[in-house]
Amino acid sequence: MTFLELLGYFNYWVFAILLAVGLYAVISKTNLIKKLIGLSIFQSAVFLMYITMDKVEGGTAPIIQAGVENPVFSNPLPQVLILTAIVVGVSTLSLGLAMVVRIKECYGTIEENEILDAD
Amino acid sequence: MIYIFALFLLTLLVITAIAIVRAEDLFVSVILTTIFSLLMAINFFILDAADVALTEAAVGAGVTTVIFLCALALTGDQEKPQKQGQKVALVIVSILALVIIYSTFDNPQLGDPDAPVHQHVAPWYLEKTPEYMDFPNVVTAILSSFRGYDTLGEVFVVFAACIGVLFILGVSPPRKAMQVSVKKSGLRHHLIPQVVGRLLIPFIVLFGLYTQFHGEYGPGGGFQAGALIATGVILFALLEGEAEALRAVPRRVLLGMVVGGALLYGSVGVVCMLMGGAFLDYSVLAADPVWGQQLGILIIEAGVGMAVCGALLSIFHAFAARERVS
Amino acid sequence: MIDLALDILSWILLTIGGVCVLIGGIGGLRLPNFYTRIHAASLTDTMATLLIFIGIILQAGFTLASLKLFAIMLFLLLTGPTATYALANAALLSGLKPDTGTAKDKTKENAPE
Amino acid sequence: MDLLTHLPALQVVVPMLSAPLIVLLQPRGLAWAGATAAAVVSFAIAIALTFAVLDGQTLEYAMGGWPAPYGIALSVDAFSALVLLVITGASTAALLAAKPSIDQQIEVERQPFFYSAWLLVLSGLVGIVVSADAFNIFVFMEISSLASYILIAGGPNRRALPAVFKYLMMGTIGATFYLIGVGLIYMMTGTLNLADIQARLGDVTEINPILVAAGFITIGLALKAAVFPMHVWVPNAYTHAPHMVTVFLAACATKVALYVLIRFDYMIFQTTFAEHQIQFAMFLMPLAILGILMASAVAMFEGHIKKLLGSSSIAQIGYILLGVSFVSMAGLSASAMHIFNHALAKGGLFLAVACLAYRYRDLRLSQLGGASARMPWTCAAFVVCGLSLIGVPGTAGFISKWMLISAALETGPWGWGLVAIILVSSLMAVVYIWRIVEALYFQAPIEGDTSMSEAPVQLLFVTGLVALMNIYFGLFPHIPLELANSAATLLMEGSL
Repeated sequence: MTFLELLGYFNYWVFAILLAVGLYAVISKTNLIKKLIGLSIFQSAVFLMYITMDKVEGGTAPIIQAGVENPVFSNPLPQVLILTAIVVGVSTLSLGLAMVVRIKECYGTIEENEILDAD
Repeated sequence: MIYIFALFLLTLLVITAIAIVRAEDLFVSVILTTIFSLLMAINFFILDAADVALTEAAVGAGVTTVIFLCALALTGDQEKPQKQGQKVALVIVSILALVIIYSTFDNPQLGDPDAPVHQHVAPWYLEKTPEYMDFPNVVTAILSSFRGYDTLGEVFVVFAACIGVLFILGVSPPRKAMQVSVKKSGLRHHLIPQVVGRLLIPFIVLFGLYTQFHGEYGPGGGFQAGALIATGVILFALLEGEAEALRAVPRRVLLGMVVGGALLYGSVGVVCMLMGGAFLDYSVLAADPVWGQQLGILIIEAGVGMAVCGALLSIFHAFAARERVS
Repeated sequence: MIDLALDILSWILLTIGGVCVLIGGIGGLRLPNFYTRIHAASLTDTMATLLIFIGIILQAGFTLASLKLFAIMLFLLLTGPTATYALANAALLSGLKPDTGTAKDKTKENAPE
Repeated sequence: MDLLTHLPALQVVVPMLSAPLIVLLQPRGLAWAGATAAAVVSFAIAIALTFAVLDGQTLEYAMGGWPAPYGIALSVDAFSALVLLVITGASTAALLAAKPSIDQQIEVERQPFFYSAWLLVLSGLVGIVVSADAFNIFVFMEISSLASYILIAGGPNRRALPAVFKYLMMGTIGATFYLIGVGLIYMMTGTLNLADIQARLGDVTEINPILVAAGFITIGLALKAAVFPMHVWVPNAYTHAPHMVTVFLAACATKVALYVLIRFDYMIFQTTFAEHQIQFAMFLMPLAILGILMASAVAMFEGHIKKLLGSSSIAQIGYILLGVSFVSMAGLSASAMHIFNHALAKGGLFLAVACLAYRYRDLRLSQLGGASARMPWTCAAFVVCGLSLIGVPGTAGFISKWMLISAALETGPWGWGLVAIILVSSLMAVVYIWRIVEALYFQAPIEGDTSMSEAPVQLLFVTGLVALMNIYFGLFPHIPLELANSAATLLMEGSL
């Protein structure tokens, strides 16, 4: 396998690493906001995976332009899916933050272990 | 050449992600998250996903950061150092990453035109969009018509988030009495940001409207437009004070936008049904099916824009209006 | 002939712009305290933006793209300095005093870094 | 097109579009009426769909009029009809009974948001069930999850908040895992439609990404379905949610994730992997058995009535998974049947708990003494549903337990061991249900007040009705049985 061929997988490796970094924050951090930040990295990694597969060598964004001979377009479908997924991510995040704010008000802390101790 | 650039950006992305997780000051984490989003947006752009890049920049780097900062103002921005559990987590996620990396060697390579994804469904969209919709942006065509049902779902996800935040933050904070309400005046006494803001906000909103109505021809559409306009109004709120922003666009109007946008989208579907088509089959809306598609897409994009803009602003105000309890 | 001249000019501008970004970056890393650092960063905001954009506009020629680039340049020239101002102002309000050169200030300044 | 062809779409659209309308309703009291009306309509649609598919037919619907692999398709078959009945039925029953309990737990100003979220959960869950598109399932999964976080966060106790935050974390990770799996499958096949994926997966030569996809999808959905080692969010979320929300979610929320898991495993992966049966037996069956035994054991020592029933739910998920892991006709129809019957039994039990909660602040077993004297009807309904949960002959629970046992016997030499496990866990169920009954009937009352004070008629009536249905479907089970059998046939054939 040549170096260039390996390079073709680099995006997927970054996806795997970002996924791991995000999940690590979710699992190991006790601070609830840090967990949410980790969750958003985790989701972003998936976005990267989807968008990576849409690319076609030498292609352009899938907007059809008149007068271009034999146009090559990248795949529009993963882009549509990720547009939806980004919205879902933001929605989850804002709901989670609202909960964290209420937890802070009710418990006076946003550290998970201190919350467990309080009950 | 562009791939070398992408290589650099992706490496930077990983470094930023690790820095985000390591930073103990949550404020630093949030700002780094913004940088992370921008890098991600540039990557999306390099990978030919202009619409997604626009959304990630407007939402990930714009609105999300503001909501995070509002929440941080309420919860405090220092993370407490922790003692145990990190090793186990590190082992688990390393295994996960290695499994994925191992499996990627069977994936199609980046940019391979023979990959299965480019053979089956997608070419049909590229071929049929000019015929059925007669406009150039295939992403918009799929988003609002071919897979319009997903987008309807997406609008209701946003709607759910909006009513959720209003519901959860709808109870008044305990021990409110000890707080003396400080009138939030924004950056009113700062002349320079205010003047520049006044200059820019109309253009931001204008650009939002352009994105809304030009979505069939270039990158953009209801979602990006909603997020951009919301960003403009949030900037106004930061400069002139939250009360001033609420006087311009009151809460009831915002909620009305969310509900109205969601209903507008749904009712287009129902009208299609009544006129003899399937749910969300816009072709029946006009005598000429192409016209029907264009009309339907215009209306539902407006619905998406309204709902998203209203929801993001409602969420922002719900956080911003809350007082900190210490 | 005129094309070649424009091309050379634009590359000169682009190169100087790039150097400005580099200097800004080095300054951000090397300078001793907050205020001097944002001073370095503002070089990237203004000088580099101006040079690079004019360089690209020369490359693009007299087209719609140039107009868009000009609009972006205007936008960046407006927002960059404003952001720097807001940053400095916020730092001042939150209690970070500028370094006036006396020894007493210096020890105070370096502590939180 | 006539109304019947539109039913699969209407099933989702009616509750979905009612949700924003309810936010607008003034005065606030109308929100309950509006939500209930929408739920009743969707229940009626589910019944109509059930009759349309009873003969083994599959209804298809092309959203937006676009043909299947290009547009999003909906499909309703016997299996989906069964799950639709459970979801809409549980939602209708819970909403009909809800008003007194909700008025007690949630302020009037916040109620429109609450009922609106309720309808979103409903439309999200039915949207998952009727969808035949892998990505569309994700979108509706997120609608239902986000809305159910809202419902649970409405709980009166502050402990609801950490519980729901944990649910949010695990739910989002589960959904994202599912999304990764779908992405990998899409990468290798180029399509998102389930039938199309099934048809094209056979041509895929590189099996590794598909294997990883199967892992991600199974783990992600197992997280959502609270399969044994991934169940930690369930007991707290159920305990601290408003009581009526517990009724609704305990009856159907986790089962919908299980439904998607079953569909993916049987219709997509089974046709791709040669050794799929063994993977099932090696992976899912131990989890199911461990789940049944551990969760039942936890329930035996639990002191809070809602936590106890929540643990029991995890054990019941184990039963459903056990039947699925046999990979046989009998096992699948037993599982499908148990989805239906457990919803009846657990729904009834949580309704009775809601009745108790109307009079008792503290729901720990030690505080419930003398309840049988104060609330005789409630306690009677509780006992009936409890018997159904144990699986006593004459109740609905018996049918599915019996089917599960006979399916276990068919599996060969290990069958007797499995039967023994089912019997032991049923005995454990006897123990934990008995602990509650003992508290209700034989424990000395804490306070002197033993005058009769039943729950409001509205709440009590629905509770009684569900208890009676436990007996009715124990004696005349043929409608769910027929659906379960044809569901099992469809799944074994691997047809979509």
